[in-house]
Amino acid sequence: MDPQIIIARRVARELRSGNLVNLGIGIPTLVANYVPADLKVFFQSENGLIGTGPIPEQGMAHPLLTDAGGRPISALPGAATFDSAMSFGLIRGGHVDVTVLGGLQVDADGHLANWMIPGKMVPGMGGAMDLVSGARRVIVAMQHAAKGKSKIVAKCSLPLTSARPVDLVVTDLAVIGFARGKATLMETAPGVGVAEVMAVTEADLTIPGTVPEMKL
Amino acid sequence: MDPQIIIARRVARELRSGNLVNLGIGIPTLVANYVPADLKVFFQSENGLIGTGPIPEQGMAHPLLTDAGGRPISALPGAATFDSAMSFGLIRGGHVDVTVLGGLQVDADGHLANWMIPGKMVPGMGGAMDLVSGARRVIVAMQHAAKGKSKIVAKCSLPLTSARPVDLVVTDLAVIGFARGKATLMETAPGVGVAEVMAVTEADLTIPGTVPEMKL
Amino acid sequence: MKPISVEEAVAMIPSGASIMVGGFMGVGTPERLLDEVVRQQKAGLTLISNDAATPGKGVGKLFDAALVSRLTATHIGLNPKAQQQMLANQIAVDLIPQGTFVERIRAGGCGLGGVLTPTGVGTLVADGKRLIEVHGESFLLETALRAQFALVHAFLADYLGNLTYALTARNFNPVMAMAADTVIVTAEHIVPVGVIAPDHVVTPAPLVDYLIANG
Amino acid sequence: MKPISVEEAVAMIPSGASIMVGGFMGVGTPERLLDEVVRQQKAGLTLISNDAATPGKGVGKLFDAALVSRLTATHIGLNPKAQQQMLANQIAVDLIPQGTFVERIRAGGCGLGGVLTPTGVGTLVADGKRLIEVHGESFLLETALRAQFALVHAFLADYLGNLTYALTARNFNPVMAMAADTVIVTAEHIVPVGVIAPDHVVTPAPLVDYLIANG
Repeated sequence: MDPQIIIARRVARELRSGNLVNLGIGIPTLVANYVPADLKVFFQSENGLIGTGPIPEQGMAHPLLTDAGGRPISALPGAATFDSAMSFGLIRGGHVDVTVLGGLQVDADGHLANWMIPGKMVPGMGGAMDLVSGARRVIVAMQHAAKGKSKIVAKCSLPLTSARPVDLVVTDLAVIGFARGKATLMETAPGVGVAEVMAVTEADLTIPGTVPEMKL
Repeated sequence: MDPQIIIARRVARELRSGNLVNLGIGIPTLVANYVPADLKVFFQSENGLIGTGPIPEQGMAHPLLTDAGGRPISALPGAATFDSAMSFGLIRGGHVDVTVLGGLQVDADGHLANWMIPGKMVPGMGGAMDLVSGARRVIVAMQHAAKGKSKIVAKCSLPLTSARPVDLVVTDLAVIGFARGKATLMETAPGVGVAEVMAVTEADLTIPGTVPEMKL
Repeated sequence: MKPISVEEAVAMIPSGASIMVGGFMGVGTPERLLDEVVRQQKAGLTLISNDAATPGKGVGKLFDAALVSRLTATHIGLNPKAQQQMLANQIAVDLIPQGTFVERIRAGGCGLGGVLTPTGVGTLVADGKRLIEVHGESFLLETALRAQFALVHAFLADYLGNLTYALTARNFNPVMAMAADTVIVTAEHIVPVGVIAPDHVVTPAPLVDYLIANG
Repeated sequence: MKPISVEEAVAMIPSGASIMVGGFMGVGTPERLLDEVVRQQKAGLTLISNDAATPGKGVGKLFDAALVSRLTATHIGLNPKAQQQMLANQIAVDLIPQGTFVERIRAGGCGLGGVLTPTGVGTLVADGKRLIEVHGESFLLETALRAQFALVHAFLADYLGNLTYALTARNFNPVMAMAADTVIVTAEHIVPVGVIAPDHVVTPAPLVDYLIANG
């Protein structure tokens, strides 16, 4: 299975009926494709919409209905639109149950860095800092390693997105939680062993007695 | 002429086309009756309405359309309703051009006391403190004296409504401004002499060379 | 959002709870919920409400039944019973400016620690509060306000819980619907999904925990 | 509100002015006003805008024409020209979190000195800012943001200046319409008074100084 699809499918299993969910760009966006049809999840687009729907049919797109990247989307029946003050009131105020974000690094304490690489990539943090500070649950969806280097690090070398630790990291190899504040291997991807995960992880991982395989 | 009508008519002359105006309860409410029909003034009711209209015809009142005292009102074409955060955003943010409020005391420095009499009247300040802090222009509309005592005092003995001085006081006897921060007699009511005003005013008044009579 | 009977909804509120109640002089107040609070005699309440309405109307019913032990409000001058109970020290009352009241609740609902307001600087309201200077101007630090329950009255609610409000009955309802652990709503009309256009929704469905069902 | 031509409206804006421009990635941006700003070559602008859009679209046009000298935004990663101009120090850029951005503008429009936000505590964003503790929790003090001009795009405007917005084109427009000395609006449709129901008005007429007339 494609690594991105493993991640998206596993993250989708974290969502519950009635949840208000905000998906970041990249892999997180894919999560919406794997939510079971009977699960009533509200997706928020932080540019001012709850109830985002799929990409419109040919010829149906409206220029004033877009996602946070400016791309046409649709809205489901029961959608609500609002201004940016409300949108971030929802985010900062703890009304977003789950946010799924991409990551550059997550460290052993659960700190996330995902918004800049000094001297290289300085796009601005957009809504990421508010999402990590305010959402009830923060899930990072990212590849376990990039260019052979672990993205689960001992200590973030890149600027942090928030002082608040994330709740869960889902990669193509593993699910990592932060029970008692320390990175803990919760699950491994299908066909991936604990030793294999440890070998490609820079951070020290707490390994429980049993580490089940991801259900997808 | 009834003293209250003198005050209301004189205050009405302070309003300009396009002004957003908030009228307090009591004498200020009467001001709306004396605005010329060709003057397009927006009246705000701080419970969430711009475009307040007259008391509805018999049988036309709606229980969800009221003034800040809970009494039925109507709305003019082009009215707008909003929540209390917006209503006080308008007030505090300087978007209200003129507020007209009642007063218990105004002192020589223009400070207003109008919300409590310690040990006697403790209703709460409602919107008064925000209105005096935030409106562009604050006009106090009140009787010059109550029970034989001047309400234009040297120094307020009652708790202040705001540290910000008011702009104009209109009474049944006089119009008092605060040019250079000091109470100044701007106009006298029809048939009232400067000496008469000074005799019933506790505060020291600056008296300009000419003091015209109020136009009503 | 879960549809619920008014009896079940109020049964969730313990005596001594903190409740925010929407409405301005009883306009836009969830009367059915308050009637049931009185019937179930939920006492010792901490009430956060703009005013005390009038006896027999809106939150005035809670004072009629002497169920309030603490009150944060902006104006209670039109309810003599609330005044009496305050002057007899039966209720601890915190009277604050209306713009401050709504911003504190909004801050509570939007995850802000507080706001800086010019309102009240140099008055009794400033007593015991931090004064903070920004660009040479002084502001009071007013902190966020939340409650365990928000009792909200809407005009339309759809089956998902999206809400609209009517005319001056909107007032404090939308901000309170964000600032409590549990949000319980009454609506004048319950309508199918899609009846409320997305641009007209004021309180999005995920904010509503319980909607009082008809009948 | 005064109806005005787009040429006259932009002629009021001096070079070097501070302008807030509504829109999110060019959606809900007053394109006609920006085209005219470019035509009249208003340079050295201080721009307050969520993002830099993309070249050729929305505020992206201002970067195409190199008219911006200072920028406060939340994300400019999708406009390579804005990135280049920032890295070449042609523009002084202040990148701030989006929730902080909108609250600072809201504070500016609502007469608040600032707000306390948890966002950015313990990150680079906290550098040089006051940290304020409330009930044992730390917040950043983020101060109010205003501009000389707000350029706002609405969906409907009535003859008085009441505004509604459509779908995700609302975004920053309503808060910006409160936070500038002069508010200039373009609308997709200008309609008679009464076409917009009072409950649907998002920006009340008295906030609008100028509406760009059709034709």
